[in-house]
Amino acid sequence: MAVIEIRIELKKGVADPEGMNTKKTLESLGFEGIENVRTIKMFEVTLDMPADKAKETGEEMCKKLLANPVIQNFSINVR
Amino acid sequence: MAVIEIRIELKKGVADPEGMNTKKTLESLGFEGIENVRTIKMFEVTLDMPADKAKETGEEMCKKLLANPVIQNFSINVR
Amino acid sequence: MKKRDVPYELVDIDILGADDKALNKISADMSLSLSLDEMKVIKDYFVGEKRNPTDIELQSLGQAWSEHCCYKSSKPILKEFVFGIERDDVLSRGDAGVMIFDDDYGYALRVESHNHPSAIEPYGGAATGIGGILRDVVCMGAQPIALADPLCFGPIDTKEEIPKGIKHPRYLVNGVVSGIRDYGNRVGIPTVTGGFFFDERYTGNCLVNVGCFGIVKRKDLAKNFVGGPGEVMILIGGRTGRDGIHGVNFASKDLTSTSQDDSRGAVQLGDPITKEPVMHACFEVNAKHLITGMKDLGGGGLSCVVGEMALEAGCGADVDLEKVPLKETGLAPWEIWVSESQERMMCSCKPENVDKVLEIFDMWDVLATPVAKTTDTPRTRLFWNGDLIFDMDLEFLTGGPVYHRPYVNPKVSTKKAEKFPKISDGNDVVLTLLSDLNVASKEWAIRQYDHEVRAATVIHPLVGKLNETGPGDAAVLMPVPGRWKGLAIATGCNPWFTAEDPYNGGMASIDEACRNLVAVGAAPNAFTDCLNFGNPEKPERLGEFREAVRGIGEIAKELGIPIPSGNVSLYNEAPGGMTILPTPMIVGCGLIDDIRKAITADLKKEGTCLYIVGETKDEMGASLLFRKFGGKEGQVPGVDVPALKRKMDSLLKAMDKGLVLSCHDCSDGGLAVAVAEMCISGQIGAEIDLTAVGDMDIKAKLYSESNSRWIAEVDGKDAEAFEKILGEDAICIGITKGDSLKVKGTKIDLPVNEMRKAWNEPMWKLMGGASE
Amino acid sequence: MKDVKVCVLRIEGTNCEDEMAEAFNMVGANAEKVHLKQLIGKAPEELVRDLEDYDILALPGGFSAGDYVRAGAIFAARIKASLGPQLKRFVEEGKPVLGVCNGFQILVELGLLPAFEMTMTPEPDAALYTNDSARFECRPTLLRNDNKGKCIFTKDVAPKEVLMIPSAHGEGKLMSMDPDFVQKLEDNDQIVFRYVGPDGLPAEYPWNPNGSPSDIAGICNPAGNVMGMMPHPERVMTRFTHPDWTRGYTSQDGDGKVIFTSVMKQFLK
Ligand SMILES: Nc1ncnc2c1ncn2[C@@H]1O[C@H](COP(=O)(O)OP(=O)(O)O)[C@@H](O)[C@H]1O
Ligand SMILES: [Mg+2]
Repeated sequence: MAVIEIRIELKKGVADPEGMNTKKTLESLGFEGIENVRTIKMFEVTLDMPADKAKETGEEMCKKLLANPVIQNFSINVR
Repeated sequence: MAVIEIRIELKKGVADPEGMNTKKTLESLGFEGIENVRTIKMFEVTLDMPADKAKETGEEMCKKLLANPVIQNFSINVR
Repeated sequence: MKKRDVPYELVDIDILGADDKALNKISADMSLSLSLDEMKVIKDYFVGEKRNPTDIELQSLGQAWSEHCCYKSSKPILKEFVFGIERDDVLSRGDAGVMIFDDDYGYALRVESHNHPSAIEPYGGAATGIGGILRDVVCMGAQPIALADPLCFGPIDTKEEIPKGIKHPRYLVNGVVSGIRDYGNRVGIPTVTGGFFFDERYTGNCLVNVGCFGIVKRKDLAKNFVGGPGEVMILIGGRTGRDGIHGVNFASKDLTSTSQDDSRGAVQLGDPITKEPVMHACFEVNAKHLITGMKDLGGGGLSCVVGEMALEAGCGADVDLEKVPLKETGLAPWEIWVSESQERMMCSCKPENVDKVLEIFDMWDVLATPVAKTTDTPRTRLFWNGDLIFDMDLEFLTGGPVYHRPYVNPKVSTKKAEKFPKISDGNDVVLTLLSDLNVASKEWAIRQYDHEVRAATVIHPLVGKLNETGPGDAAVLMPVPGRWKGLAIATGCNPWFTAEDPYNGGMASIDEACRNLVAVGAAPNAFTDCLNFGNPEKPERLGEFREAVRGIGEIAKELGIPIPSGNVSLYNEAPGGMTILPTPMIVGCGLIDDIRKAITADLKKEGTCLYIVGETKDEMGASLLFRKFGGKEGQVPGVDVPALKRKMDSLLKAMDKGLVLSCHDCSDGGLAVAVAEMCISGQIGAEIDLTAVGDMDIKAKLYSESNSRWIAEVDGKDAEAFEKILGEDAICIGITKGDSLKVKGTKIDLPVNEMRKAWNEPMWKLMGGASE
Repeated sequence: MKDVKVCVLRIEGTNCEDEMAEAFNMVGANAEKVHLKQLIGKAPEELVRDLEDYDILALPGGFSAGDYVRAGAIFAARIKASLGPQLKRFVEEGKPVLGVCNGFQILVELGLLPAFEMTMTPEPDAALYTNDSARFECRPTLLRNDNKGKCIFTKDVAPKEVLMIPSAHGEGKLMSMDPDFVQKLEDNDQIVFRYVGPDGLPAEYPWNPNGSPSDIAGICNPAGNVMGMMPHPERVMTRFTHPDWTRGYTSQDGDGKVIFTSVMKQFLK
């Protein structure tokens, strides 16, 4: 059994409207000194297989479904 | 300058429709051995302050806006 | 308490040997929310049965006897005033009401509250509210065609410290709107009308009322009960889990500062993408007449639905509880029985149709499992792998107690004690009223909702020039493709009137719903209501409730308009005991024969005549002007029902003849705000002269909120014909002209753009985002 | 005219299929709502369908599979895994494929749009990304026909004609990391609709509701038979679902109808 964390984030240079919106709202609540907010999406996937195989599977999952290579990068972390 | 990662996940026992739907699709794409898929939301916040203060600020942000203690847990990681 | 020696969790509760103290302790320990008297009645029942109950039996009673499920405090009052307004075109009073739409179709209507879950978890609470009300319409066999969402919150611009355990109104508004958006948009049902009411008294207990409307072929109208004994009951949709346990008990008591932590189990997220195929599959089995009955799982979960479906047909049911598909293992039988997990429905069918029914659900990838059989004795029996663990008389179980609780009639606001506030006679008053959050544009929320999906929205929530719109009165839908017949939907409620004078407030809520419907050219046809009030165990609160319901019942009866469905939500009190404004939320449905004759509120051109229809009286009590500028007391507007009827008929007649260019009802802020809003949506000014309106102070003429009034725009060439139909009910008050609103005898001279800005920006500014 | 069969494809969460089918039926086609399972043999025998038997494929709007993961991604992945070759053949035969809103997102995720190099790219070449406002936007939009004649869905629309077709989406910003993206579309005559302001000038928010670069609202493939657009033509088949029809109108037809009559034209021969 392996648990992998798939982390999907926007490529550098792609604006993040949700992050910007969150930043604005935080500022309106009185938070100061916020330089930037970026949103990241993660999937925690529990797989019935050894760790190395799980990492490979995670990569396949990103290519087939979880990430759009035009705007997103992914990385996988085996726990 | 500090960069914090705020990680927000559903509490145990709270159903995760997005995770369930993603699991189903991955299976229909031929992936096998998936025990579970959970979705996690992360915010990467860059703050103009020292690291310890940043962690505190992140906690405040979660309490005031980003997380709902009824259904979500949060954790903060200073990079 | 004794754990039974079986390989699953089952406990026998010693009630036979329990004294009062022990009975109270049982109720508290098991979170039953049953009173001592109720526990005593239950004890007597089991004395008769000569045995102790199991935990699952007691839990089931706790659900069935909650205020939410059995209306124990409200039922006598509802019976006295609102039930039984009969009319031949009421097709059903089931989970949703169903009325005749045309020769072939009926339309369904229902509104419900999801207040307490939303106060704790606004996103999930509101979303599951939408999910629940959709199911009420689906189980009539009706395709949902529209959603409505009247909402009440504390002021989002409050600068005050929010008490502990309460969430900031801005956070709640954002969460609730997001929840409705994400659920409604994802299931593809347009949210076409609603409302926002802001007042301090909602800060600790927001109100989330949700309505749903559907269309059904009359020959496919479904029943919400089984066909008879020997049938199979099939559980459909989502799996059952620990989520949503004790939701109904939670809804049947006041919120406390620890509700947040205590009530976690009652809060869920909702799953529209499970729901969407469930709807398709349910329509298919229903249209093929493969099922005998259908009902949704809402409050009380399985424990309520099984008994209610069986008993209504004089049957009972034997349930194999272990067959219920679960989200996780290890649930105790009682948890399965009372869980309120979302997205579930129950249907019943003849044994020979089971396979066909299951095949259809399988095609839609929807889980469907036969779990029970109906019997010819009105008892529910539950089995766990063959062991009998529950055996109760259904009349006793679902009957529940009824209370005639004590009430006192509230003191009402009077003209005699009135204190008129000091105000200027210039622009600032109009601008202040336009930018009050209760009047200001709700575009921030409206545009997040898909209000056009299904391609049947004829009159939209915002009207006027593209992306320069103003407020509409009622939404109009064209539910049957290829037919011009329309269904109009509008909300009505004035909680401030109701607080100062509950009877007149109840009447005014119906009056407003009627005004909104007539303003678009639709004849009011039916109402549904959601009655949100405080703790009925307090005589003042129950008095408010009773008077408001009396007002609603009397006006509906006199208008001859039925209320085929509704919902009551009591115990709306915040931590610390602050009670909400009494809020009888009315949603009205109207019919229009040809939607091409529908009318909107935006002024259409310059040089036309403006009329006020209906009498303006010196009724300033609880008006927006008084609330805003510190007025006190005053007469709360009443309704002259025969006059309302007459005005509706003649206005609709004039509209049908094509004599009305635009029309808008007068509500918050009175005549002044109504005309200003028409200017804003039409981008046209007006010159107003109120001399003919009677002999009151001009300020009362401008800002009184007398009921049963509309502003109508009429082309000069049609003025004579219009006046002939309306008679003395219409008074000409000016013309459309230029790009400012001017009122003779005052200093009001306001550019339309300035009014637009005042009206348009407040909510955008507070909630974030760019306005039009 | 021969019976023109339209496959309106759906899965769970697709929710504009009723009006999409109705729109095609209104212009004389014979539209059928078909679940993906019916095309891949995972249905009772009498419900099994073959994509090849249809003349037009329409991908309606909605939130297929909840738009979880990414708008359109799940539906696209499932189509690709189970129906890829048939779909490619369908497109190569020149049969019309229309994607509206979620349907457009699916076409992009499938690689059927913009499809510069081949019929169906193995990976997406573009993305429909979160609106600049970060909100779902339901509002009227004005679209100018900027196609020069390649797209078969705008044959009946005059060049530069402006249509009112409403938008309702949260993820409609057409993005690519290729700096020449818009130019390439332009060169191939793949741009179909641009958002414009009420005066015909370049659209600023809210007239461009999502911040799409160059105000692009809809594009077609190089062959012109596959079109995707964010706004919903099927919602304005009659004038009376336009948001401002009470302010006057000349025709009872809505502005969306012409897109459907255009595509039907080629079956009139
Ligand atoms: N205020 C009311 N006015 C009219 N009908 C009502 C009212 N409150 C409840 N009803 C009707 O009583 C019935 C039971 O209501 P409820 O218990 O809320 O339904 P459900 O079991 O679907 O939750 C429904 O048919 C509902 O429409
Ligand atoms: Mg119900």
